[in-house]
Amino acid sequence: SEAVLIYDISREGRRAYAQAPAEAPGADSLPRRFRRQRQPQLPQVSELETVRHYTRLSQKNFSIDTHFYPLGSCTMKYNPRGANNLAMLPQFLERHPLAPDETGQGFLACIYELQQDLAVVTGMQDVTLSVMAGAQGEFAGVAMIRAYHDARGDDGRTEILVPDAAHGTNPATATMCGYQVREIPTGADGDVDMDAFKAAVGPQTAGIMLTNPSTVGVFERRIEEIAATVHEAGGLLYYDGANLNAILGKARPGDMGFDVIHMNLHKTFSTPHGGGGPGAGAVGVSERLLPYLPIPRVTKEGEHYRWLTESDCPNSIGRLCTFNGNSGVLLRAYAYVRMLGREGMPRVAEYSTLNANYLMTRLREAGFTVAYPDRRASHEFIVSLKHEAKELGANVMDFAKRLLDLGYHAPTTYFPLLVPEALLIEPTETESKRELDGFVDAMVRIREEARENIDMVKGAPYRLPVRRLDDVKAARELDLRWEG
Amino acid sequence: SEAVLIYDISREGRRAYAQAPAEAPGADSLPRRFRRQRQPQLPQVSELETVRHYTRLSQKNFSIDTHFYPLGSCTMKYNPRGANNLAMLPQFLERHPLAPDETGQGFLACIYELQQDLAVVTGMQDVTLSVMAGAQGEFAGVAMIRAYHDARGDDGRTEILVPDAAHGTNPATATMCGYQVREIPTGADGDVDMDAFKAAVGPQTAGIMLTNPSTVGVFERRIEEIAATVHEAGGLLYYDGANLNAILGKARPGDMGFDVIHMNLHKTFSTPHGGGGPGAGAVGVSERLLPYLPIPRVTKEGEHYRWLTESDCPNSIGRLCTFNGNSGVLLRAYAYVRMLGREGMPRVAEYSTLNANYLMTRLREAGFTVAYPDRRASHEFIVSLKHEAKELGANVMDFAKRLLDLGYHAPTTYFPLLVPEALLIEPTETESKRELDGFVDAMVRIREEARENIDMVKGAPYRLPVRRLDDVKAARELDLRWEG
Amino acid sequence: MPFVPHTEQEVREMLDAIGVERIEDLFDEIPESLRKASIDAIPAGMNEMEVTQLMRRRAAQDVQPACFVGAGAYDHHVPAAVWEITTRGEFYSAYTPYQAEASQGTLQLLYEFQTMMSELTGLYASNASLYDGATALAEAVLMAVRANRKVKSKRVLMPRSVHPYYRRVVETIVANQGIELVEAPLDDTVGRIDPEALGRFEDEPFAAVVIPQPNFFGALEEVDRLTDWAHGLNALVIAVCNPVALALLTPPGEWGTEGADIACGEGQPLGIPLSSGGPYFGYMTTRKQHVRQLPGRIVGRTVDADGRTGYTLTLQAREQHIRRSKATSNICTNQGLMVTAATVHLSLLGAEGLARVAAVSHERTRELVQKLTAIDGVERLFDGPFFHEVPVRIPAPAEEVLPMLANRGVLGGYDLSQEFPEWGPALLICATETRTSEEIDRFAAALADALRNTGQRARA
Amino acid sequence: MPFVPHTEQEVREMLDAIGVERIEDLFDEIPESLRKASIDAIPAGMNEMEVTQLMRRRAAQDVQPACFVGAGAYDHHVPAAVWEITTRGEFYSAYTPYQAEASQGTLQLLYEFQTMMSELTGLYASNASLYDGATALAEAVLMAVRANRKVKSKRVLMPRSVHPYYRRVVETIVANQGIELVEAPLDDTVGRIDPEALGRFEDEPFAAVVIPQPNFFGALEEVDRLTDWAHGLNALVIAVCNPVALALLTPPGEWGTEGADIACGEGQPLGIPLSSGGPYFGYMTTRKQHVRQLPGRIVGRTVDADGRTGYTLTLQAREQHIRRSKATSNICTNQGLMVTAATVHLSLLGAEGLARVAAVSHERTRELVQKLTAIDGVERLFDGPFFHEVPVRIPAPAEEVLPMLANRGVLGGYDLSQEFPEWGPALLICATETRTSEEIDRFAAALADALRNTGQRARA
Repeated sequence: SEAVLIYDISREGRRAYAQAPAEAPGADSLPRRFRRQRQPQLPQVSELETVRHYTRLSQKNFSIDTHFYPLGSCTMKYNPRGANNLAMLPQFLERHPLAPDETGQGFLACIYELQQDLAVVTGMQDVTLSVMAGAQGEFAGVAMIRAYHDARGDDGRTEILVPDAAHGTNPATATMCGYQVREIPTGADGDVDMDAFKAAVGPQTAGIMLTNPSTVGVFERRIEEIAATVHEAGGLLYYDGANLNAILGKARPGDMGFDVIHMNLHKTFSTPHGGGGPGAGAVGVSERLLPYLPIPRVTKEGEHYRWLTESDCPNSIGRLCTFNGNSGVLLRAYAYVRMLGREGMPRVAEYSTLNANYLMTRLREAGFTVAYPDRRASHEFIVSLKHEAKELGANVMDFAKRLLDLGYHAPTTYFPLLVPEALLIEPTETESKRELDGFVDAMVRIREEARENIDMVKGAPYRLPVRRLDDVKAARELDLRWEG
Repeated sequence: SEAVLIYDISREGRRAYAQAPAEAPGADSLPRRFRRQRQPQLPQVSELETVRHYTRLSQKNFSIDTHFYPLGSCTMKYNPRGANNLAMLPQFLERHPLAPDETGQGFLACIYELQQDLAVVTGMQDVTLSVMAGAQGEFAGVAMIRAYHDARGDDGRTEILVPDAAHGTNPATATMCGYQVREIPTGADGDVDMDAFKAAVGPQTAGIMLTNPSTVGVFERRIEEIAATVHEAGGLLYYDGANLNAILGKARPGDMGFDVIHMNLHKTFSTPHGGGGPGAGAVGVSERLLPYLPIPRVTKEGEHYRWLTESDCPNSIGRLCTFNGNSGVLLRAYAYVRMLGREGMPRVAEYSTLNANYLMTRLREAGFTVAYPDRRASHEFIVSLKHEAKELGANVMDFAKRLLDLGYHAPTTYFPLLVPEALLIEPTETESKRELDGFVDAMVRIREEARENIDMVKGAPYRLPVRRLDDVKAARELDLRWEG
Repeated sequence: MPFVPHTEQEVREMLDAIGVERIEDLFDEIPESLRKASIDAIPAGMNEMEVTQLMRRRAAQDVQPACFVGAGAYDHHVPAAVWEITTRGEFYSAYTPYQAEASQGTLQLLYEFQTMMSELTGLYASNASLYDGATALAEAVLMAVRANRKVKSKRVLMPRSVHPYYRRVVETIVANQGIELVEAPLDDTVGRIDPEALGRFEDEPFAAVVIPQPNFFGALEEVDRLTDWAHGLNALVIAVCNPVALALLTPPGEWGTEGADIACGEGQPLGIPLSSGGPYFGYMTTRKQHVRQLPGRIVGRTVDADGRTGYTLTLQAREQHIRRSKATSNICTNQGLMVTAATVHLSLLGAEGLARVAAVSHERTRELVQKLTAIDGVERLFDGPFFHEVPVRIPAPAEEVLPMLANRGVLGGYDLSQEFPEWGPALLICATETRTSEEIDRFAAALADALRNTGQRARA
Repeated sequence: MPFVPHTEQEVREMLDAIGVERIEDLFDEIPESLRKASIDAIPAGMNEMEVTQLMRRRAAQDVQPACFVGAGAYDHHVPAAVWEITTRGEFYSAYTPYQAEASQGTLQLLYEFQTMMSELTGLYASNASLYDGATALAEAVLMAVRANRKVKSKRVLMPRSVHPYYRRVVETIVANQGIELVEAPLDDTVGRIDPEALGRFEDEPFAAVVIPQPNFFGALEEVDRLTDWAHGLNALVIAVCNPVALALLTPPGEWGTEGADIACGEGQPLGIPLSSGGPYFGYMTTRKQHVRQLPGRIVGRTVDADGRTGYTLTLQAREQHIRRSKATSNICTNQGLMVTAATVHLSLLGAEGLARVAAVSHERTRELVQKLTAIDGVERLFDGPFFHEVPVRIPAPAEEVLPMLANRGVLGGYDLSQEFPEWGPALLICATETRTSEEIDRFAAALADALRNTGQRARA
């Protein structure tokens, strides 16, 4: 009875009467051949039942508001409640996307200023916010690189370079844009293997996609040399902003030589992850990619704000969303940026980096293996549990599940792939030393438990709504919907 | 570590920086002798820590939004989320209580209409909403009865009659108004013992306080005779609206002969109980008590709404709140009343009564002892666990605590006092048959468990954040605040 | 049927189980003569969408000028997190924590609240709230009369510097209990109690002396002297304080040699929206020795069957559901949700944040006073230190000036002449940290214009 | 330091533990040449109160006329409970449910959502959302090209009755993958695809045919004939549907003899505020046989180690974090929070409620059309059945008329001549259940006046 579905509560003929029109016109003016013969099976429940069901369900989630959530590469930091409130002001919520610019100058002013501030903090020429997620930002970036080469008639460039440690979205995106992916290995020190990189660059190189700091949690020290090499070969540089939090206000992708960048506003700019989204994947460009920016974006003419669309931007790669992007997310990011201000931005980088290095030090001193012990951590770092897996039989998944029992969301597991038994740990700047110390204690305790009773650890979790789930069964015996 | 206090998280020097002014003026213009020498110990925590702490704390509560909560006499029904939203519209929240009436006509219109509708549904002449809780409503009512007698120079009336089953607030209120309390026994059928009642009425009777349906869950059938008797003796009748839900729109206290009534808007009109309040104790009166109504209340003059205050109502018993009553609660009640409308009101009575009678029937058939088996239940009824206590050793408290384990809030326990091992059960109209059936199953299961393992039942609860708490220690070794 | 979940089939099954034909049969014990409730005058029901349209239209009618009125309710910033947490269903839709094990969220929060109020007031024991500031004072008066074992008087000294509405509410509530409220006069030059002038009250005993800080006029009373004077007469001292001011001011528990005995007041400034006057909450704290006289709910820390820490309502023997006609008070429902908000609010601000709010409010009020008194004919009514409220004399009737200010988007203060006509036209003005310099300038400009206009009209 | 909790002492302790002097030292691997980020152009930080004042001022600038624009985003009533639940921290601040055991709330909700979308569309398998309607269609096109095993073509028939912005987004996304979008023409008398006119497309194979229902103009397509025609060519059928309309209309899974193969569209009408265009969510469902080609997250039901029911992300092998350059799509983040809202919304409405919303919207639009076409020179552009949107021809340029309507508080429709200049001045108008008869009358009166004025100007 723990996992009652809303459909289990449903009873034929029940309704939340306050929530639908009292009238039930027959819609007889719609010819019968267009009308469905059987009503869809939607839940038939009262308002109280709905509220109770979903309130209870919500309590089965871990979240930032309830737990430390050091999910590497995801920047799970505090989502200010003020930003939520302000984005949900009735005037903002009720504005139709096609309402004339004149009726939404207040909204447009916020969007415009956010574009400006993001351009400044990344060192880019301009920014568009009408990109709905990081992966879309990547797509826009690579599509612009392609448009740039195409416009110059430079059509022999068929390859995009991607480090082997990159997020899976990078190669997937390059493929979507019609490019071949060429993987560049990571060196032992965590930086790109420069020999392999240089060997890979050539006239066939359209560009390179990099995250800096990289997914292994270190800053790519020879980024300027990389940029020069790629540019020299006629290629362009794409910056995956997944880790922008680590350098926000301290170093700028534009200064490093990147031509295009996407930012995950739901990471660095603290809009909520919402159980999987929505995000917003702002895209910034250098001068040379400016003509290709996706539309729409906001411009200011005198004191008037307006959307730039197709006719203003004839060379744009086009439109990536039905309307204007995830405005509600953007307003949250705007509120956050205003609260941070220029002083607050570098502090994001400073304290997220401090937290990561402190946590890395504590875990190393507690006997855990850090993947790149000679490097500074960026805002995240990797612990490899290969020893624990080999000697105690407790692998990354076991630690992850047992951490849940102890009140901590697990870090990212088994990523990046090149480090065995990797835990990618990102504490973010909004967590206190107390939480970090508690996390170290939990890791140490689990190792201790594994020594004493490995079966107990492998059986975790015990204190959650369910025990370990059978993923294989889920994929083999597909059950994707309730069927009564 | 389960019950971490916000003070345990606190660290010297920590702050939620976005929440206070950046400036910290010295306030040197305040002479030193007025200034405190040591800052108070308030928590020093971040915004995330605050949100996380109180979000987690909230999850330790049972509530309507999470559990069936059949707390007799408290009318724990669904609190419409729409009412909450609408009462929190910025214009309503930001209005200063002393802002001129001209700037708040929209707000005042809502309050006025609510006064009107409550007067209609109770059959009273007029209603004031500036009374902040049921107990205050009682106070206002008895104070008006006193003012009425005083105004007539009828000063020999020293007694208020109160049934022995009445809420404790009734006698406490009569005392606060300077009256002697005379208890009237309840007859075996649950009605007032008419002989005792008639013997008690006399020239010393200022009035009688009644709840109808009464606290034993039955309708006082001879209410008209009671009213006639009291009126004949020169006394007045006070209606405690705690159980108004049971007859809403079906029968009116005004028609029964009552002179004054208070309504608990947080019960009958579905404003939230909020962990103990705020409530609102609207007071309605018949013609003869009209001059004595507490101030302020809203009147309509032409198309203009305004507050009636001291100068308009020279005979008023006066002011019971600093400003105008619990406006935010009133707006919630207003939204609810508008959604119910005239058709919806009697349905409240009908379905809350249906639920109570069904649940009473099911429990009786399941072998539990109902206190007044020959009577209709009103919207609530009493189960006596005297057999279970005697034969199985499982008393009301044991059932209550074990119910919590099974996911049901306990009914009201040990009240009314005149029924041994009483459980006062009020399901309300917003609960479904499914919840009622589940509750019956839980009661039956607990009795079964008690037969099999009484110690287990007496040890309940087991699944809550704490096990049974030591109330005696709490009262003996008073620990009312954290002391570091 | 809004909010009624029953399907027709369920109703049928339930009626069958009960053994009646129709729902109406369940009401057959109500005399026929009474089953005729005529409620046609109530409008027909609306769905949520329609009510939303209606109430939004109503809300849109109401204008929001820049608020320079205080007089007992203050326009402070409330962090968004406060009400997002407070309206979570688990807080919003729970009731009084009678079943402690199922209410540890509310109970622990109340224990934390009690600690915070204890710290702010410097007194050990706090209750879990009362209705509002005025009723809290009324309860404090009743409590003091009960608690004072040295003086069996029913007289209480109530200065004129206490909020006039508070005085009136106290009068309403204690009137029938034989308690006499004796008015203490004001020093008209400083707008506060003159300790020197109290000598004439020393002949008859008082159960208690009420001391506001800051007082209704925003002025700071000589609380140390007053407290010692009252204690010299064996009266208990009831402090009435703005809790935000207490971030800066000496807590009542430290007033004079021994400290006040009871502190109470309006909790609204701690995260509660103005909301046309409520719901707010009253707070009350006292010394440990008087805790059993404290009205309202009180939470205590204890242990469970496994020895684990937990929280529960305690000292319930004082309450009316047990003591009935001998109860400490008839108070039952309190303002739990408001206290939830205040607790979250105080956690977010902390002592430093609250002190800044207080100090900035004080500074803004100084700026306001300076800019208004630069206008010809506008001057402070009293000298002496103030917190964030000040009465100013204006050279035209307030009831003429205030609407002119309202037309310029300014709620220009409380019209003091309503309650204190003896001082002529005067406004009690207030600025909190939420008022900007631009708004203060707007107020000053609007006031100057209004006075010019009324002056011209007077001359014409 | 907003949102940074560190105390000075903690920073000291942490630096000591790390073994560096200053925080700056932690950045010593960044080349000196790059450590000079110049961000002075960003304004100084503000506290929450100041940002609140700023954004409220901004919001207050924006006017809210009565909205008669649809064109892909619809002004339906959203029950208050929807967003009160959705913004609960446990939903709002969680991430993608990678740790299934700690995410059963989100996962079960998604499973329920998948069931609801499956029911609405009549197709078995739903994903857990895509970004919005247009990108959902783009993903559907990519999916169809992958999934069609009978036809190895990369051509897709895309009618002109599909939302022009959708068509453009699809073009942007599929352009680099060699997919050709072939435009199918409209029947200009009825504003929908003419099944008769499709014969000329039968020579070359299509991987898929896109069929909107209702289409961009609110008209109902002959979906049964079109589906059967497409299947006759071995093309897959992609349905693009307004999910509210599906409460009344034949679900794609039942179109023609075999039903559509993929359904997708914009989820906004299911409880998502207009919000200037987002965040919304795209939905997509398909037959069971194509589920492994479905992009995005999918939740499956399974059991835990004790055999208890639980929910988990499944078929992750399709996704880019495993498949990398061979992934089904690069989609990663989806619109989880919007789906949370939609799921709560659909629970509150149920099939009957949703059907009423659809039917009342249809009725209101009929009323609107009737009142507007009563005006001289205003007439429907097309005959034929419509859902809740209709193009009307007006006798004056829309860009002149619309601002005049806006001045009267009416957002008077979408200016069709922007995308379809061939039809002359025309407005695509829409009414949902939230538009009142009073507003419709206001629109009609304002339009009549506007046309009179432009007419006079034209004559002058």
